[in-house]
Amino acid sequence: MNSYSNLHMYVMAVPLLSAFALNLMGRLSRYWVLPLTVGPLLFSTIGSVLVLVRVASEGAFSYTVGNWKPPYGIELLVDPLSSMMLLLISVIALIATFSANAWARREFPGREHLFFTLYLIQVAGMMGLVLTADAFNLYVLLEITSITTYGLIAMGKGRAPLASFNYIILGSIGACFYLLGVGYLYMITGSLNMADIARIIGTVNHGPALATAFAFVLVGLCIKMAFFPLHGWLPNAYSFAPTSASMMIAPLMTKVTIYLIVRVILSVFTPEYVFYTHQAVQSGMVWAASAAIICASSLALGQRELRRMFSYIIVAEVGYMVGGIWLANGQGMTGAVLHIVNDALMTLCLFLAAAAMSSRIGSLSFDNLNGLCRKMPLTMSAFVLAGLSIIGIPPTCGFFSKWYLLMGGIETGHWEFVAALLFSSLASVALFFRIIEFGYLRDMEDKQAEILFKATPSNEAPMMMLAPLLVSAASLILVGLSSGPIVRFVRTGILKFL
Amino acid sequence: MNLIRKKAAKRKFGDNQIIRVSVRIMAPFIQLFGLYVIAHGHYSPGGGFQGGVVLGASFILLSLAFDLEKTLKSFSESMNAVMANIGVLIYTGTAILCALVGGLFLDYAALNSILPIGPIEWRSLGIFIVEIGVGFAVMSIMLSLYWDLSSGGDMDKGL
Amino acid sequence: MTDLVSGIVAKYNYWIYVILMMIGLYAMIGKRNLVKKLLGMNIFQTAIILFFISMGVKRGAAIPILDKAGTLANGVDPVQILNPLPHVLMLTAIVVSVSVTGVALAVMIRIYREYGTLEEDEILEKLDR
Amino acid sequence: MTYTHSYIPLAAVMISLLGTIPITLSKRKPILRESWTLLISLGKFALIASMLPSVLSGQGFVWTFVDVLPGLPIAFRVDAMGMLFALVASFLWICTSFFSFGYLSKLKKHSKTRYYTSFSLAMSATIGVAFAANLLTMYMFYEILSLATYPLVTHDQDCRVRSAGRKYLSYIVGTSIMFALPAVIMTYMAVGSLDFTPGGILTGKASAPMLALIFCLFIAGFAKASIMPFHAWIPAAMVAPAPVSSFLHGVAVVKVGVFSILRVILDIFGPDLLRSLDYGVMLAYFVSFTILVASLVALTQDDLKRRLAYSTVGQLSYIVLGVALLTPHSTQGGILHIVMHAFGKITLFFCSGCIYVATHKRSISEMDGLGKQMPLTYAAFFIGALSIIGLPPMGGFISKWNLLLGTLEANQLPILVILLASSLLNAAYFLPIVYRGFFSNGTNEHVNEFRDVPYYCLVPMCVTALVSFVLFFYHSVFVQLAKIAAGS
Repeated sequence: MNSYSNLHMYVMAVPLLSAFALNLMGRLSRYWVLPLTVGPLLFSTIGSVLVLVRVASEGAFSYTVGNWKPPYGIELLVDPLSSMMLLLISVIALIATFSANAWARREFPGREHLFFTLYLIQVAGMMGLVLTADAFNLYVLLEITSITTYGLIAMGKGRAPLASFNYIILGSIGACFYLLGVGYLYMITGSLNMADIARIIGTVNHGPALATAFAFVLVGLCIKMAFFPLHGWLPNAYSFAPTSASMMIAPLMTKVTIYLIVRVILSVFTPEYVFYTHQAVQSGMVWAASAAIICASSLALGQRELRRMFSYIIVAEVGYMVGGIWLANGQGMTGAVLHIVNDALMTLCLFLAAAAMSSRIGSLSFDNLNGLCRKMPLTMSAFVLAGLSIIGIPPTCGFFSKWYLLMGGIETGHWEFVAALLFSSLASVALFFRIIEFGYLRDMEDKQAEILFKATPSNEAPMMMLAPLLVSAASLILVGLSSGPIVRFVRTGILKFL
Repeated sequence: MNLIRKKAAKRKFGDNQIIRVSVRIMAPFIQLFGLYVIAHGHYSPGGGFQGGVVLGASFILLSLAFDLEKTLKSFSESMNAVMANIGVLIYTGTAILCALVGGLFLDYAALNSILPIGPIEWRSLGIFIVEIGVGFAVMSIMLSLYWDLSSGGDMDKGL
Repeated sequence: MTDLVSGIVAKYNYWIYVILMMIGLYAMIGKRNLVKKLLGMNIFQTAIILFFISMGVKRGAAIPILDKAGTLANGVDPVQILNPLPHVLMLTAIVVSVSVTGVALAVMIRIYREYGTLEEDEILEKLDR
Repeated sequence: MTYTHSYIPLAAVMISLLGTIPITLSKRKPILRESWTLLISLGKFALIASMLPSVLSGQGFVWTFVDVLPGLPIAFRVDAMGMLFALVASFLWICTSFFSFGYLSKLKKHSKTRYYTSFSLAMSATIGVAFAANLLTMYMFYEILSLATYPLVTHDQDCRVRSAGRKYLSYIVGTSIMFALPAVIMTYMAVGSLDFTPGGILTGKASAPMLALIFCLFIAGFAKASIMPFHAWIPAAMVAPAPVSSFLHGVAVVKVGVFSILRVILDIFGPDLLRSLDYGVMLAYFVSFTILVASLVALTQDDLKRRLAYSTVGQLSYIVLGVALLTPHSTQGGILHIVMHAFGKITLFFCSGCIYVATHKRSISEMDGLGKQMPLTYAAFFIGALSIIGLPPMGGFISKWNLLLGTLEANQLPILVILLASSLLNAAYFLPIVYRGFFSNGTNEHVNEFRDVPYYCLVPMCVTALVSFVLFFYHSVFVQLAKIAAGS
């Protein structure tokens, strides 16, 4: 027992503690908000780097809360996959915090501490989600993150409460389905510990009960992750959410849920059961994912507002990852897991860019974007970089995960998935270059420019929004170039299952 | 008909001497019972959550019988929020404290190194501390939920 | 036929939970009033809670709170103890459902302030305008 | 050829990439900005030229970055073919920079900083393709080039340009994502590596239908080579300013497409494999269709730049054709044609630019008698045209001679006939322009070449014309590089 072994718990607990400390101190003065959000997240980031280093050097380890031995106690599992997600969550939350701080000051003057209490609880909840190795705890943490998300979205103006309410209804259906699935699993195995469930499932007959359990868990998580036909809640929720909330929710929530489905497949139901016992389901899911990618990309083409367009891109990207997982081979799974990281970073960059633009021009409908490249060159460059990553141009990170996904599709002969991926790339070209065209090739009306840009010495967004945006844009290329080591690290975590 | 309705509207709901007096008498006992449930949670049925709900219910009863303004005078909103935060901080703090003194998270036996009263005793005591925190938090949250909803989000007038 | 009936009767608890769940699901999806949707959600969650609870029931058994002296004298009889875990889980699930309901109600208040109604049709009508 | 590790290839690629920073920063000081551009282009040429002697003596350079995919690093490797292309491209960049200074300031164009930055970026990508050591690196720079040139093509920002820009992107990026990327991945899955290896890496690694599929995808995927039916972007891209058209659509972008196809033919498939499958000859016939049709279409174009564009479409297919025939002389001729066509075509584009600067005219029918007012321009145009047609004493003759020898070697008389017919067509669409310039009476009497055209435009034009001429006599460096590249 050294001081190292509790590190991942501190990573998770410090944001949680500071959420409440912030709620207390924020009442006194709003100057507490910035240090009490950046500080703990910085700590978490550093801590999760150390956890990652430990996992890389010593391998995966499990942790028992309260020293109660599993399967009776609550177990946490820190393996390459979860430590990577831990780092991802803390980094993204940290980067987004700066911009969120600047935005919260505009959107909720005097109530920033309430906003950031929810924000930090959500971060802690997501960290718990990726660490837990207990099926029921997963449900609880899923609801903690969801409830905070509902709250954060409902803090917005106009249609936001309505969007949030729809999200509550659909999200609750999803969570209840998951809980029901866990109930069936508990009936079959009498255990809630993931490893224990997997062990017992291997010894009992695969009856319809197990299939029912899997179906419920799958549908539940698919609703939560906005897999295409079940995505109805997402576009409204993400595009009407307050800007300060969307930049953290949009990159992380769906991605964490996809991590959960990977975790559930790998550690609970076992890949043999999920992929090989019901082959029709396996290839059906790939077909569904292909349809999801194509439909969501087409829907994205029809949008006339930036954040709505991003929402549909997120839905399409969910299709990428679900398809990659159900390709049921190493390449597809690697691609899906790598895409979790990449897509989170890309979406972060997109939403930060949207926030930075919005800070100057307000509404983000396309007519408003004319001539923006000239006014805000740095913001737009970062935005273009994120777009290139979504399209999949090397050396940005989006290319590399797409590479693995395509390879997986070709290897298993799922050409429909390959075609869908390529179609989606082309659709993204159209999407982003349309905006670049607005930004570059049209000029802003003088009257509008005068109103929007007169008062400030610089046309760019404030430093608090611009700096995180540039950092996240740079990370796209950095992560892209280092995807070799990342994949090697991740594969140690997944390949033993496949 | 109209007259009766107007009269009824003028008179505040629950503005009734019998209710007020009986609630005033009952409230301390309800609160005492809530504390009892909290205190016994770690080795018999009960616990912080249940006790917290009972405690919260006593305050809700008060605000039902009187009105929100009066309740807020004796137990203000910011006080309530502070209570909630302190409650949460107590139980997460205990958990972290266990880790800080060298044990695992929530491993109360590790607290023995602070005050040596024996690991078994600390396990019992640790749960008790956590239950207190939970009780505080749940009570405050029940109360603020009620206040928030009953006032339509305005927090100044009740039912 | 008798098989079917006896099958239904023998597993009546599951039938009840399925029926409740369907009622809840119908209300959540089919009803146009937001409050009714929320009620549907609560019914849905209650159904699941019932499902878990009925799963943990054992005839003639009680909760595992042991009498110290009795246990020391006679030992523990597993037949008389039921698994408390589903109940405890449901306690947590209730907490979750209460918090979701709380948030949903708060959100609903904001919707009401914004649109002056909780009927979805009327809200959509106002949005179009 | 042996290879040693060196940072020079990296420096040669990165200098203009990093150079975008000082160019952007000095946007308020035009003179400083343009000096930076010039300095960077000179530095780039110097870096590349410094590697020439050792490449000629059979000593190449490599630089490898970490593996981004298993067994697939981002790496640079300087070999003879890459050297040849990089040398030409970086030299012509210097000329184009001068031309741009004159052209942009004379026409008072806006957003010059964006222009120079994108140009610099595009140059990095071009050299990146030239020096790429594997398909992944090449694909990466290929895509970067497509995107970096988009702002250049759409520089004028009006409605016409917008639709041309859309066409440009959808052809270039669309095909590379739809076709080239799957082909790259399939190659990688078949071989497990994508390194360019003389003699190819695919031999014995994939079934015949798979090979056919990969080959077709590659040919379709590199649409920058503008083999029909993927040629329509070049005429569309002629909305760009003249220096952009001259350099990018005479040299960099189109040659990058051709170069990529050459790499695939020579270093991925390998001549032996292609010969055994007969794909080479099939490709040769396929592109000869492009050669003929493009020349015929060029005849009908009245817009000078569009005529040049269709001429480019045809000439690019010469290069592919030469290499596809897979004989030593034809390969050598194809590779040499990269050089000769580059100098000839850039001269022609410069001429069209000068004419536009002086008269604001694009249509050939409006240029009657202009030769008397602009003798220098028309002389340069004549030299360039002769070089493209392939007549002595111009550089174009050398490559065409080798190509013709190659067709004889390969025993493909029909292709010989096609080449000769195409040369005739070339003459038919170029020489009338010169004829009309000198021997018709037009309405351009008020134009004065030396008054209306800046020297920054005239000098580069004369230099490239001169080089086209000189290459007829002194071409040993390029021939030697082509010989090493062709493996003979």
